[in-house]
Amino acid sequence: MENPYLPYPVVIDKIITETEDRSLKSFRFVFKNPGDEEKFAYNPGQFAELSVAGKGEIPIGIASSPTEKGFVLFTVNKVGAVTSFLHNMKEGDVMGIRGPMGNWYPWDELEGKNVVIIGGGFAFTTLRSSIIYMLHPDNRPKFKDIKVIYGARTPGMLLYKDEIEAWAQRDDIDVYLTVDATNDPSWKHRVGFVPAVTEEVAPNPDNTYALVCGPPVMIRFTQPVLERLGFAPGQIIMSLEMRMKCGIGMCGRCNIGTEYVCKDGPVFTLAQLNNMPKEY
Amino acid sequence: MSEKIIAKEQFLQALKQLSNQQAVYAPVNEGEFYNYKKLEDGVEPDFTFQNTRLSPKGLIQPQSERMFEYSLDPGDSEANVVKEIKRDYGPQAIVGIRPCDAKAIQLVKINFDTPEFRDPFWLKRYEASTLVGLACNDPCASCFCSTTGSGPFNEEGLDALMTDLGDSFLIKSLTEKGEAFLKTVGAGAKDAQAEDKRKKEELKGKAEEAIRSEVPTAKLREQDLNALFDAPFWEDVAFSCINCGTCTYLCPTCWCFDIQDEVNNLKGLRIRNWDACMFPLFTLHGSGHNPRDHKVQRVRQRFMHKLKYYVDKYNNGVACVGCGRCVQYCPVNIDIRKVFRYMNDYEAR
Amino acid sequence: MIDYVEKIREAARRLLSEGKVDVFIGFRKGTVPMMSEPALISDVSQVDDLWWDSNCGINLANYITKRTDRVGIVAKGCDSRNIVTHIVENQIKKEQLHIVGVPCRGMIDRRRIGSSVEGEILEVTEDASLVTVKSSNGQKAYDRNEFLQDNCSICIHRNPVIYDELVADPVPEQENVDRYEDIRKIEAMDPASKHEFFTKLIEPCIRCYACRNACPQCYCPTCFVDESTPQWVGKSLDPTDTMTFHFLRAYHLAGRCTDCGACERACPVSIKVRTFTKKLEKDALELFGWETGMSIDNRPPLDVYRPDDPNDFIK
Amino acid sequence: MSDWEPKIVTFLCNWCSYGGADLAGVSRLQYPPNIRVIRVPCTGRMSPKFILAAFRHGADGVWVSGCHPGDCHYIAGNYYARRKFALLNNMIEYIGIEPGRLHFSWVSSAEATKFQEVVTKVTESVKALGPAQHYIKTEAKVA
Repeated sequence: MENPYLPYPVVIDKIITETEDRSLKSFRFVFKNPGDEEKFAYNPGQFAELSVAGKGEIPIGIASSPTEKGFVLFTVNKVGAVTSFLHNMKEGDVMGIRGPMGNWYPWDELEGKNVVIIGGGFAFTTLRSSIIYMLHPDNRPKFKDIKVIYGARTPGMLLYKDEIEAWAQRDDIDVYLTVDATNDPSWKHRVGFVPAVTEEVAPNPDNTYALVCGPPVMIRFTQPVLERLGFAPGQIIMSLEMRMKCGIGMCGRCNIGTEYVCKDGPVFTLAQLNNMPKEY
Repeated sequence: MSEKIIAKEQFLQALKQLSNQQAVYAPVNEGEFYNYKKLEDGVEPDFTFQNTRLSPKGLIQPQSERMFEYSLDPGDSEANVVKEIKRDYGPQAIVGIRPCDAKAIQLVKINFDTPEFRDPFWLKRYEASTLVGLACNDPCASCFCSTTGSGPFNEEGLDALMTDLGDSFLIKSLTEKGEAFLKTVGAGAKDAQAEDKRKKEELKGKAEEAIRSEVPTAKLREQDLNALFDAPFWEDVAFSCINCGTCTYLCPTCWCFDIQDEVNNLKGLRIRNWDACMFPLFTLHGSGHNPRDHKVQRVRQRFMHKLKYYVDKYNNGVACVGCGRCVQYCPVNIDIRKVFRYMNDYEAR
Repeated sequence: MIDYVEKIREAARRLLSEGKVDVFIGFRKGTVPMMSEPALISDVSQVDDLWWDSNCGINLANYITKRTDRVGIVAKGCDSRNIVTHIVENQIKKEQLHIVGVPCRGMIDRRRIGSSVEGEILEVTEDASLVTVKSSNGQKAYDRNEFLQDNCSICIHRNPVIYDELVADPVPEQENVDRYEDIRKIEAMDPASKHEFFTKLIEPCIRCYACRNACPQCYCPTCFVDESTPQWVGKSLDPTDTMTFHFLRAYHLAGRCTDCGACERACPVSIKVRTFTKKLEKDALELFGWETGMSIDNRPPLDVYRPDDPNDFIK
Repeated sequence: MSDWEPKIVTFLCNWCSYGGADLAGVSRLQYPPNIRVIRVPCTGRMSPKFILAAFRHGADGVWVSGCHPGDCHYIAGNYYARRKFALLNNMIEYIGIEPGRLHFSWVSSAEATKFQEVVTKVTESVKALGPAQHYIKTEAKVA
């Protein structure tokens, strides 16, 4: 019997400090045992349990794309016992990852559609995965227009800055960056909240899906904007967070009504969420 | 499969012998209450119990259970790699388990044995277990098993069922495992005669009649989930709740658990412990946000899970077997039978 | 005690209908023998739900922590002392409360009755002096004083210490009570025997925290058992962890426990958890002359000091 | 067991006893090396959790030392602490930890000699009891 609780051992290959306040770091892992990488086959939108021996496990969205081979990438916010410890680990240290877990963005359904990606703050991780995935030459023809709206509190709080700037130079993707406020004269992009920028960019809802990921306050104000623009609840796709332990629908804590966010989610359409109890 | 009659003296003797070869758990009188204990020298089974204080779920899902081990010694080439613990899931017999508790194990199995994932810890213990039931001749006043899809003589989930006929037990095997158990303890036992079987039927009829406590379940499935979720009665149900873990830890169908790491010197364990939806920490996010921050939300979760979410998700009846433990031992007398009525009979305005 | 029911209902009806309180907290008759359910009513039409008998051992002060409305509350002697403690610790304001005091003759111990009576208990009724138990083996009446909860049989504050009205004349207080006989016995043991005694005492513990949660004084937003950085105590059933929990739970009640017995009553596996708290109660009395919750004008013993406090244990 | 040496977790207040230890050091006073010092801002900062944690981690003894009554840098921290310690000291013994494992003292920053004396006394007392047996968290004793 495969033990779904047993993490794959991984080595920290690279640690990147993402934000100016150093609260977010990206960890690039390589699998210790050959063959494990194949077993860890994932889709953009899934998450995994990062497992630190002696500290515990934390569920984190996978920031790398399956089209990137040889490593997996996670961006971790420093909040509790495990993440604080993780932030002090070094390249070369050994830990574990367990997964992939949960469902993913509905890539089959998204084929032939326009995709609007709306992200805020550090919730951009699985969206990065999605963008890299869609921009891959094998995949790019499958999707029509791709628009990305991404906001953070300040320029220094944006994740994956270099990559995003590079995307902004491309003509097969439209990138709209915004910050809540800044006095940095070199900032060339927008200033304002994500919902307002969404309203301004006004993506056409026809044949379009929106992937929305961000802090609750961003979601609360972006949702009505999308609805005003004509997006139906089935076209708005979100990824939820919950406290999790097992990640496989067994330990019982992450349910919203009948659905376990770890196994039946974390990706839900707004149409699905509208039918679920408001307890998240 | 067969039915045998075995004198009690002889049966106890045979259990003792069996306990020299493998683990045997049976109800033991612990003073104020009964619990399942491993039979060994000085531990005498006592089958005159009504039911044990703790359900036998802990024999399949121990309250605390080591999952993995690891070394944190930097000198160890395998340091920080989480590893399985080699352990022997040798055969164990759970003797005297009440039909409600046996049914509960089947309800819980749905959670641990899924098409996508199988929980090896739970399943290995489950597969190593022979569940020998003891029919309830005298159900408690707070039992309501017959309206939750079980009954005092229910055979579901059991490998064998014993009936107390006074001086002897009638033991009916129901599976291969049960047959093997019967062979081991019933060497020299007689085949049950028509008279014995008649006596059992009579006891069964009496027991079923003795259960006067009942709960309505017929309308739970058709109830609108969100309407029940928003129903006004939760505030009143939850008021007295003190958010302890009594109901969940005593409940045979509560399976939730937590996973914890513990380190001693340079060796560590990953342990899983029972957890309870009554505890605020159960759902507290790292950010500080808690989707079930208030006790009314937690109380609602427990009952909705048992009587609505489970019902809707698995179409397998309610996740309550009517054992009555929570009814009797809730420190503040929150009575699930009342909540059954509230939920089943609810009419949204 | 049962004669108090109508008085309590009358008080609740009056307070609610005159708008003196927004809600009224009391007990509802239980659904199983020897149990009652704490209940909150906010409408006169619910007044007849209220109930009182000798099975109201749960401490209602537990339900007023940080309430912001005006509350009518039924209080026995111990409850009233916990209400005082709540007021002193700023968990509620005295002005918010209308306390309906209940002179208490002691709560009956359902466990003791359970283990003394043959067969399953089906119904328990009571009058001023007798408890009548109907079981599957017949019916028998007992002297209620024989079946008091341990803490009630040694209670010396049966009458509420703070109240706005009393439902009956005060009952005589018990005198010449030796409250700490059991504690002295343990104190006299050698360390190894003490260790063995306590290991055995908490052996059945399942870490459900009913003792903690039944206690009105346990209201920390995050209990030490839930703290993770650092983690003070492991969460498994390891005996040392379980002991740490009981030790720290008790210590946190130093000078705050009124020995109301709610913890012991709530324990689903019948652990005499008061064995921990009573030691602290005894020491607070002997070292600092402190009895908990006797007046809203007294600061708790660990919130004050005297220059001549015991010092001989310090080098 | 003859070469066994106790480990004694020692909490010293920043203003007095830690200074006392410092002075003992610069005065080259010899004392047993069994103490492991943790500096706390004031004995009033001591939580019983600290003391239990030390015992749980296998300390053979715990010693807490602060300013003399009346000399607290924060005016009355040690007075409050004294009440807590009185109850804690009794409670620790009550659950079966031997008298002589937990010690309290008042040592000022000028009392290097007293510091030396107390360390010696505490160490001797813990040594006489042998290694701590109870209340130590080892690998979880669970299924």
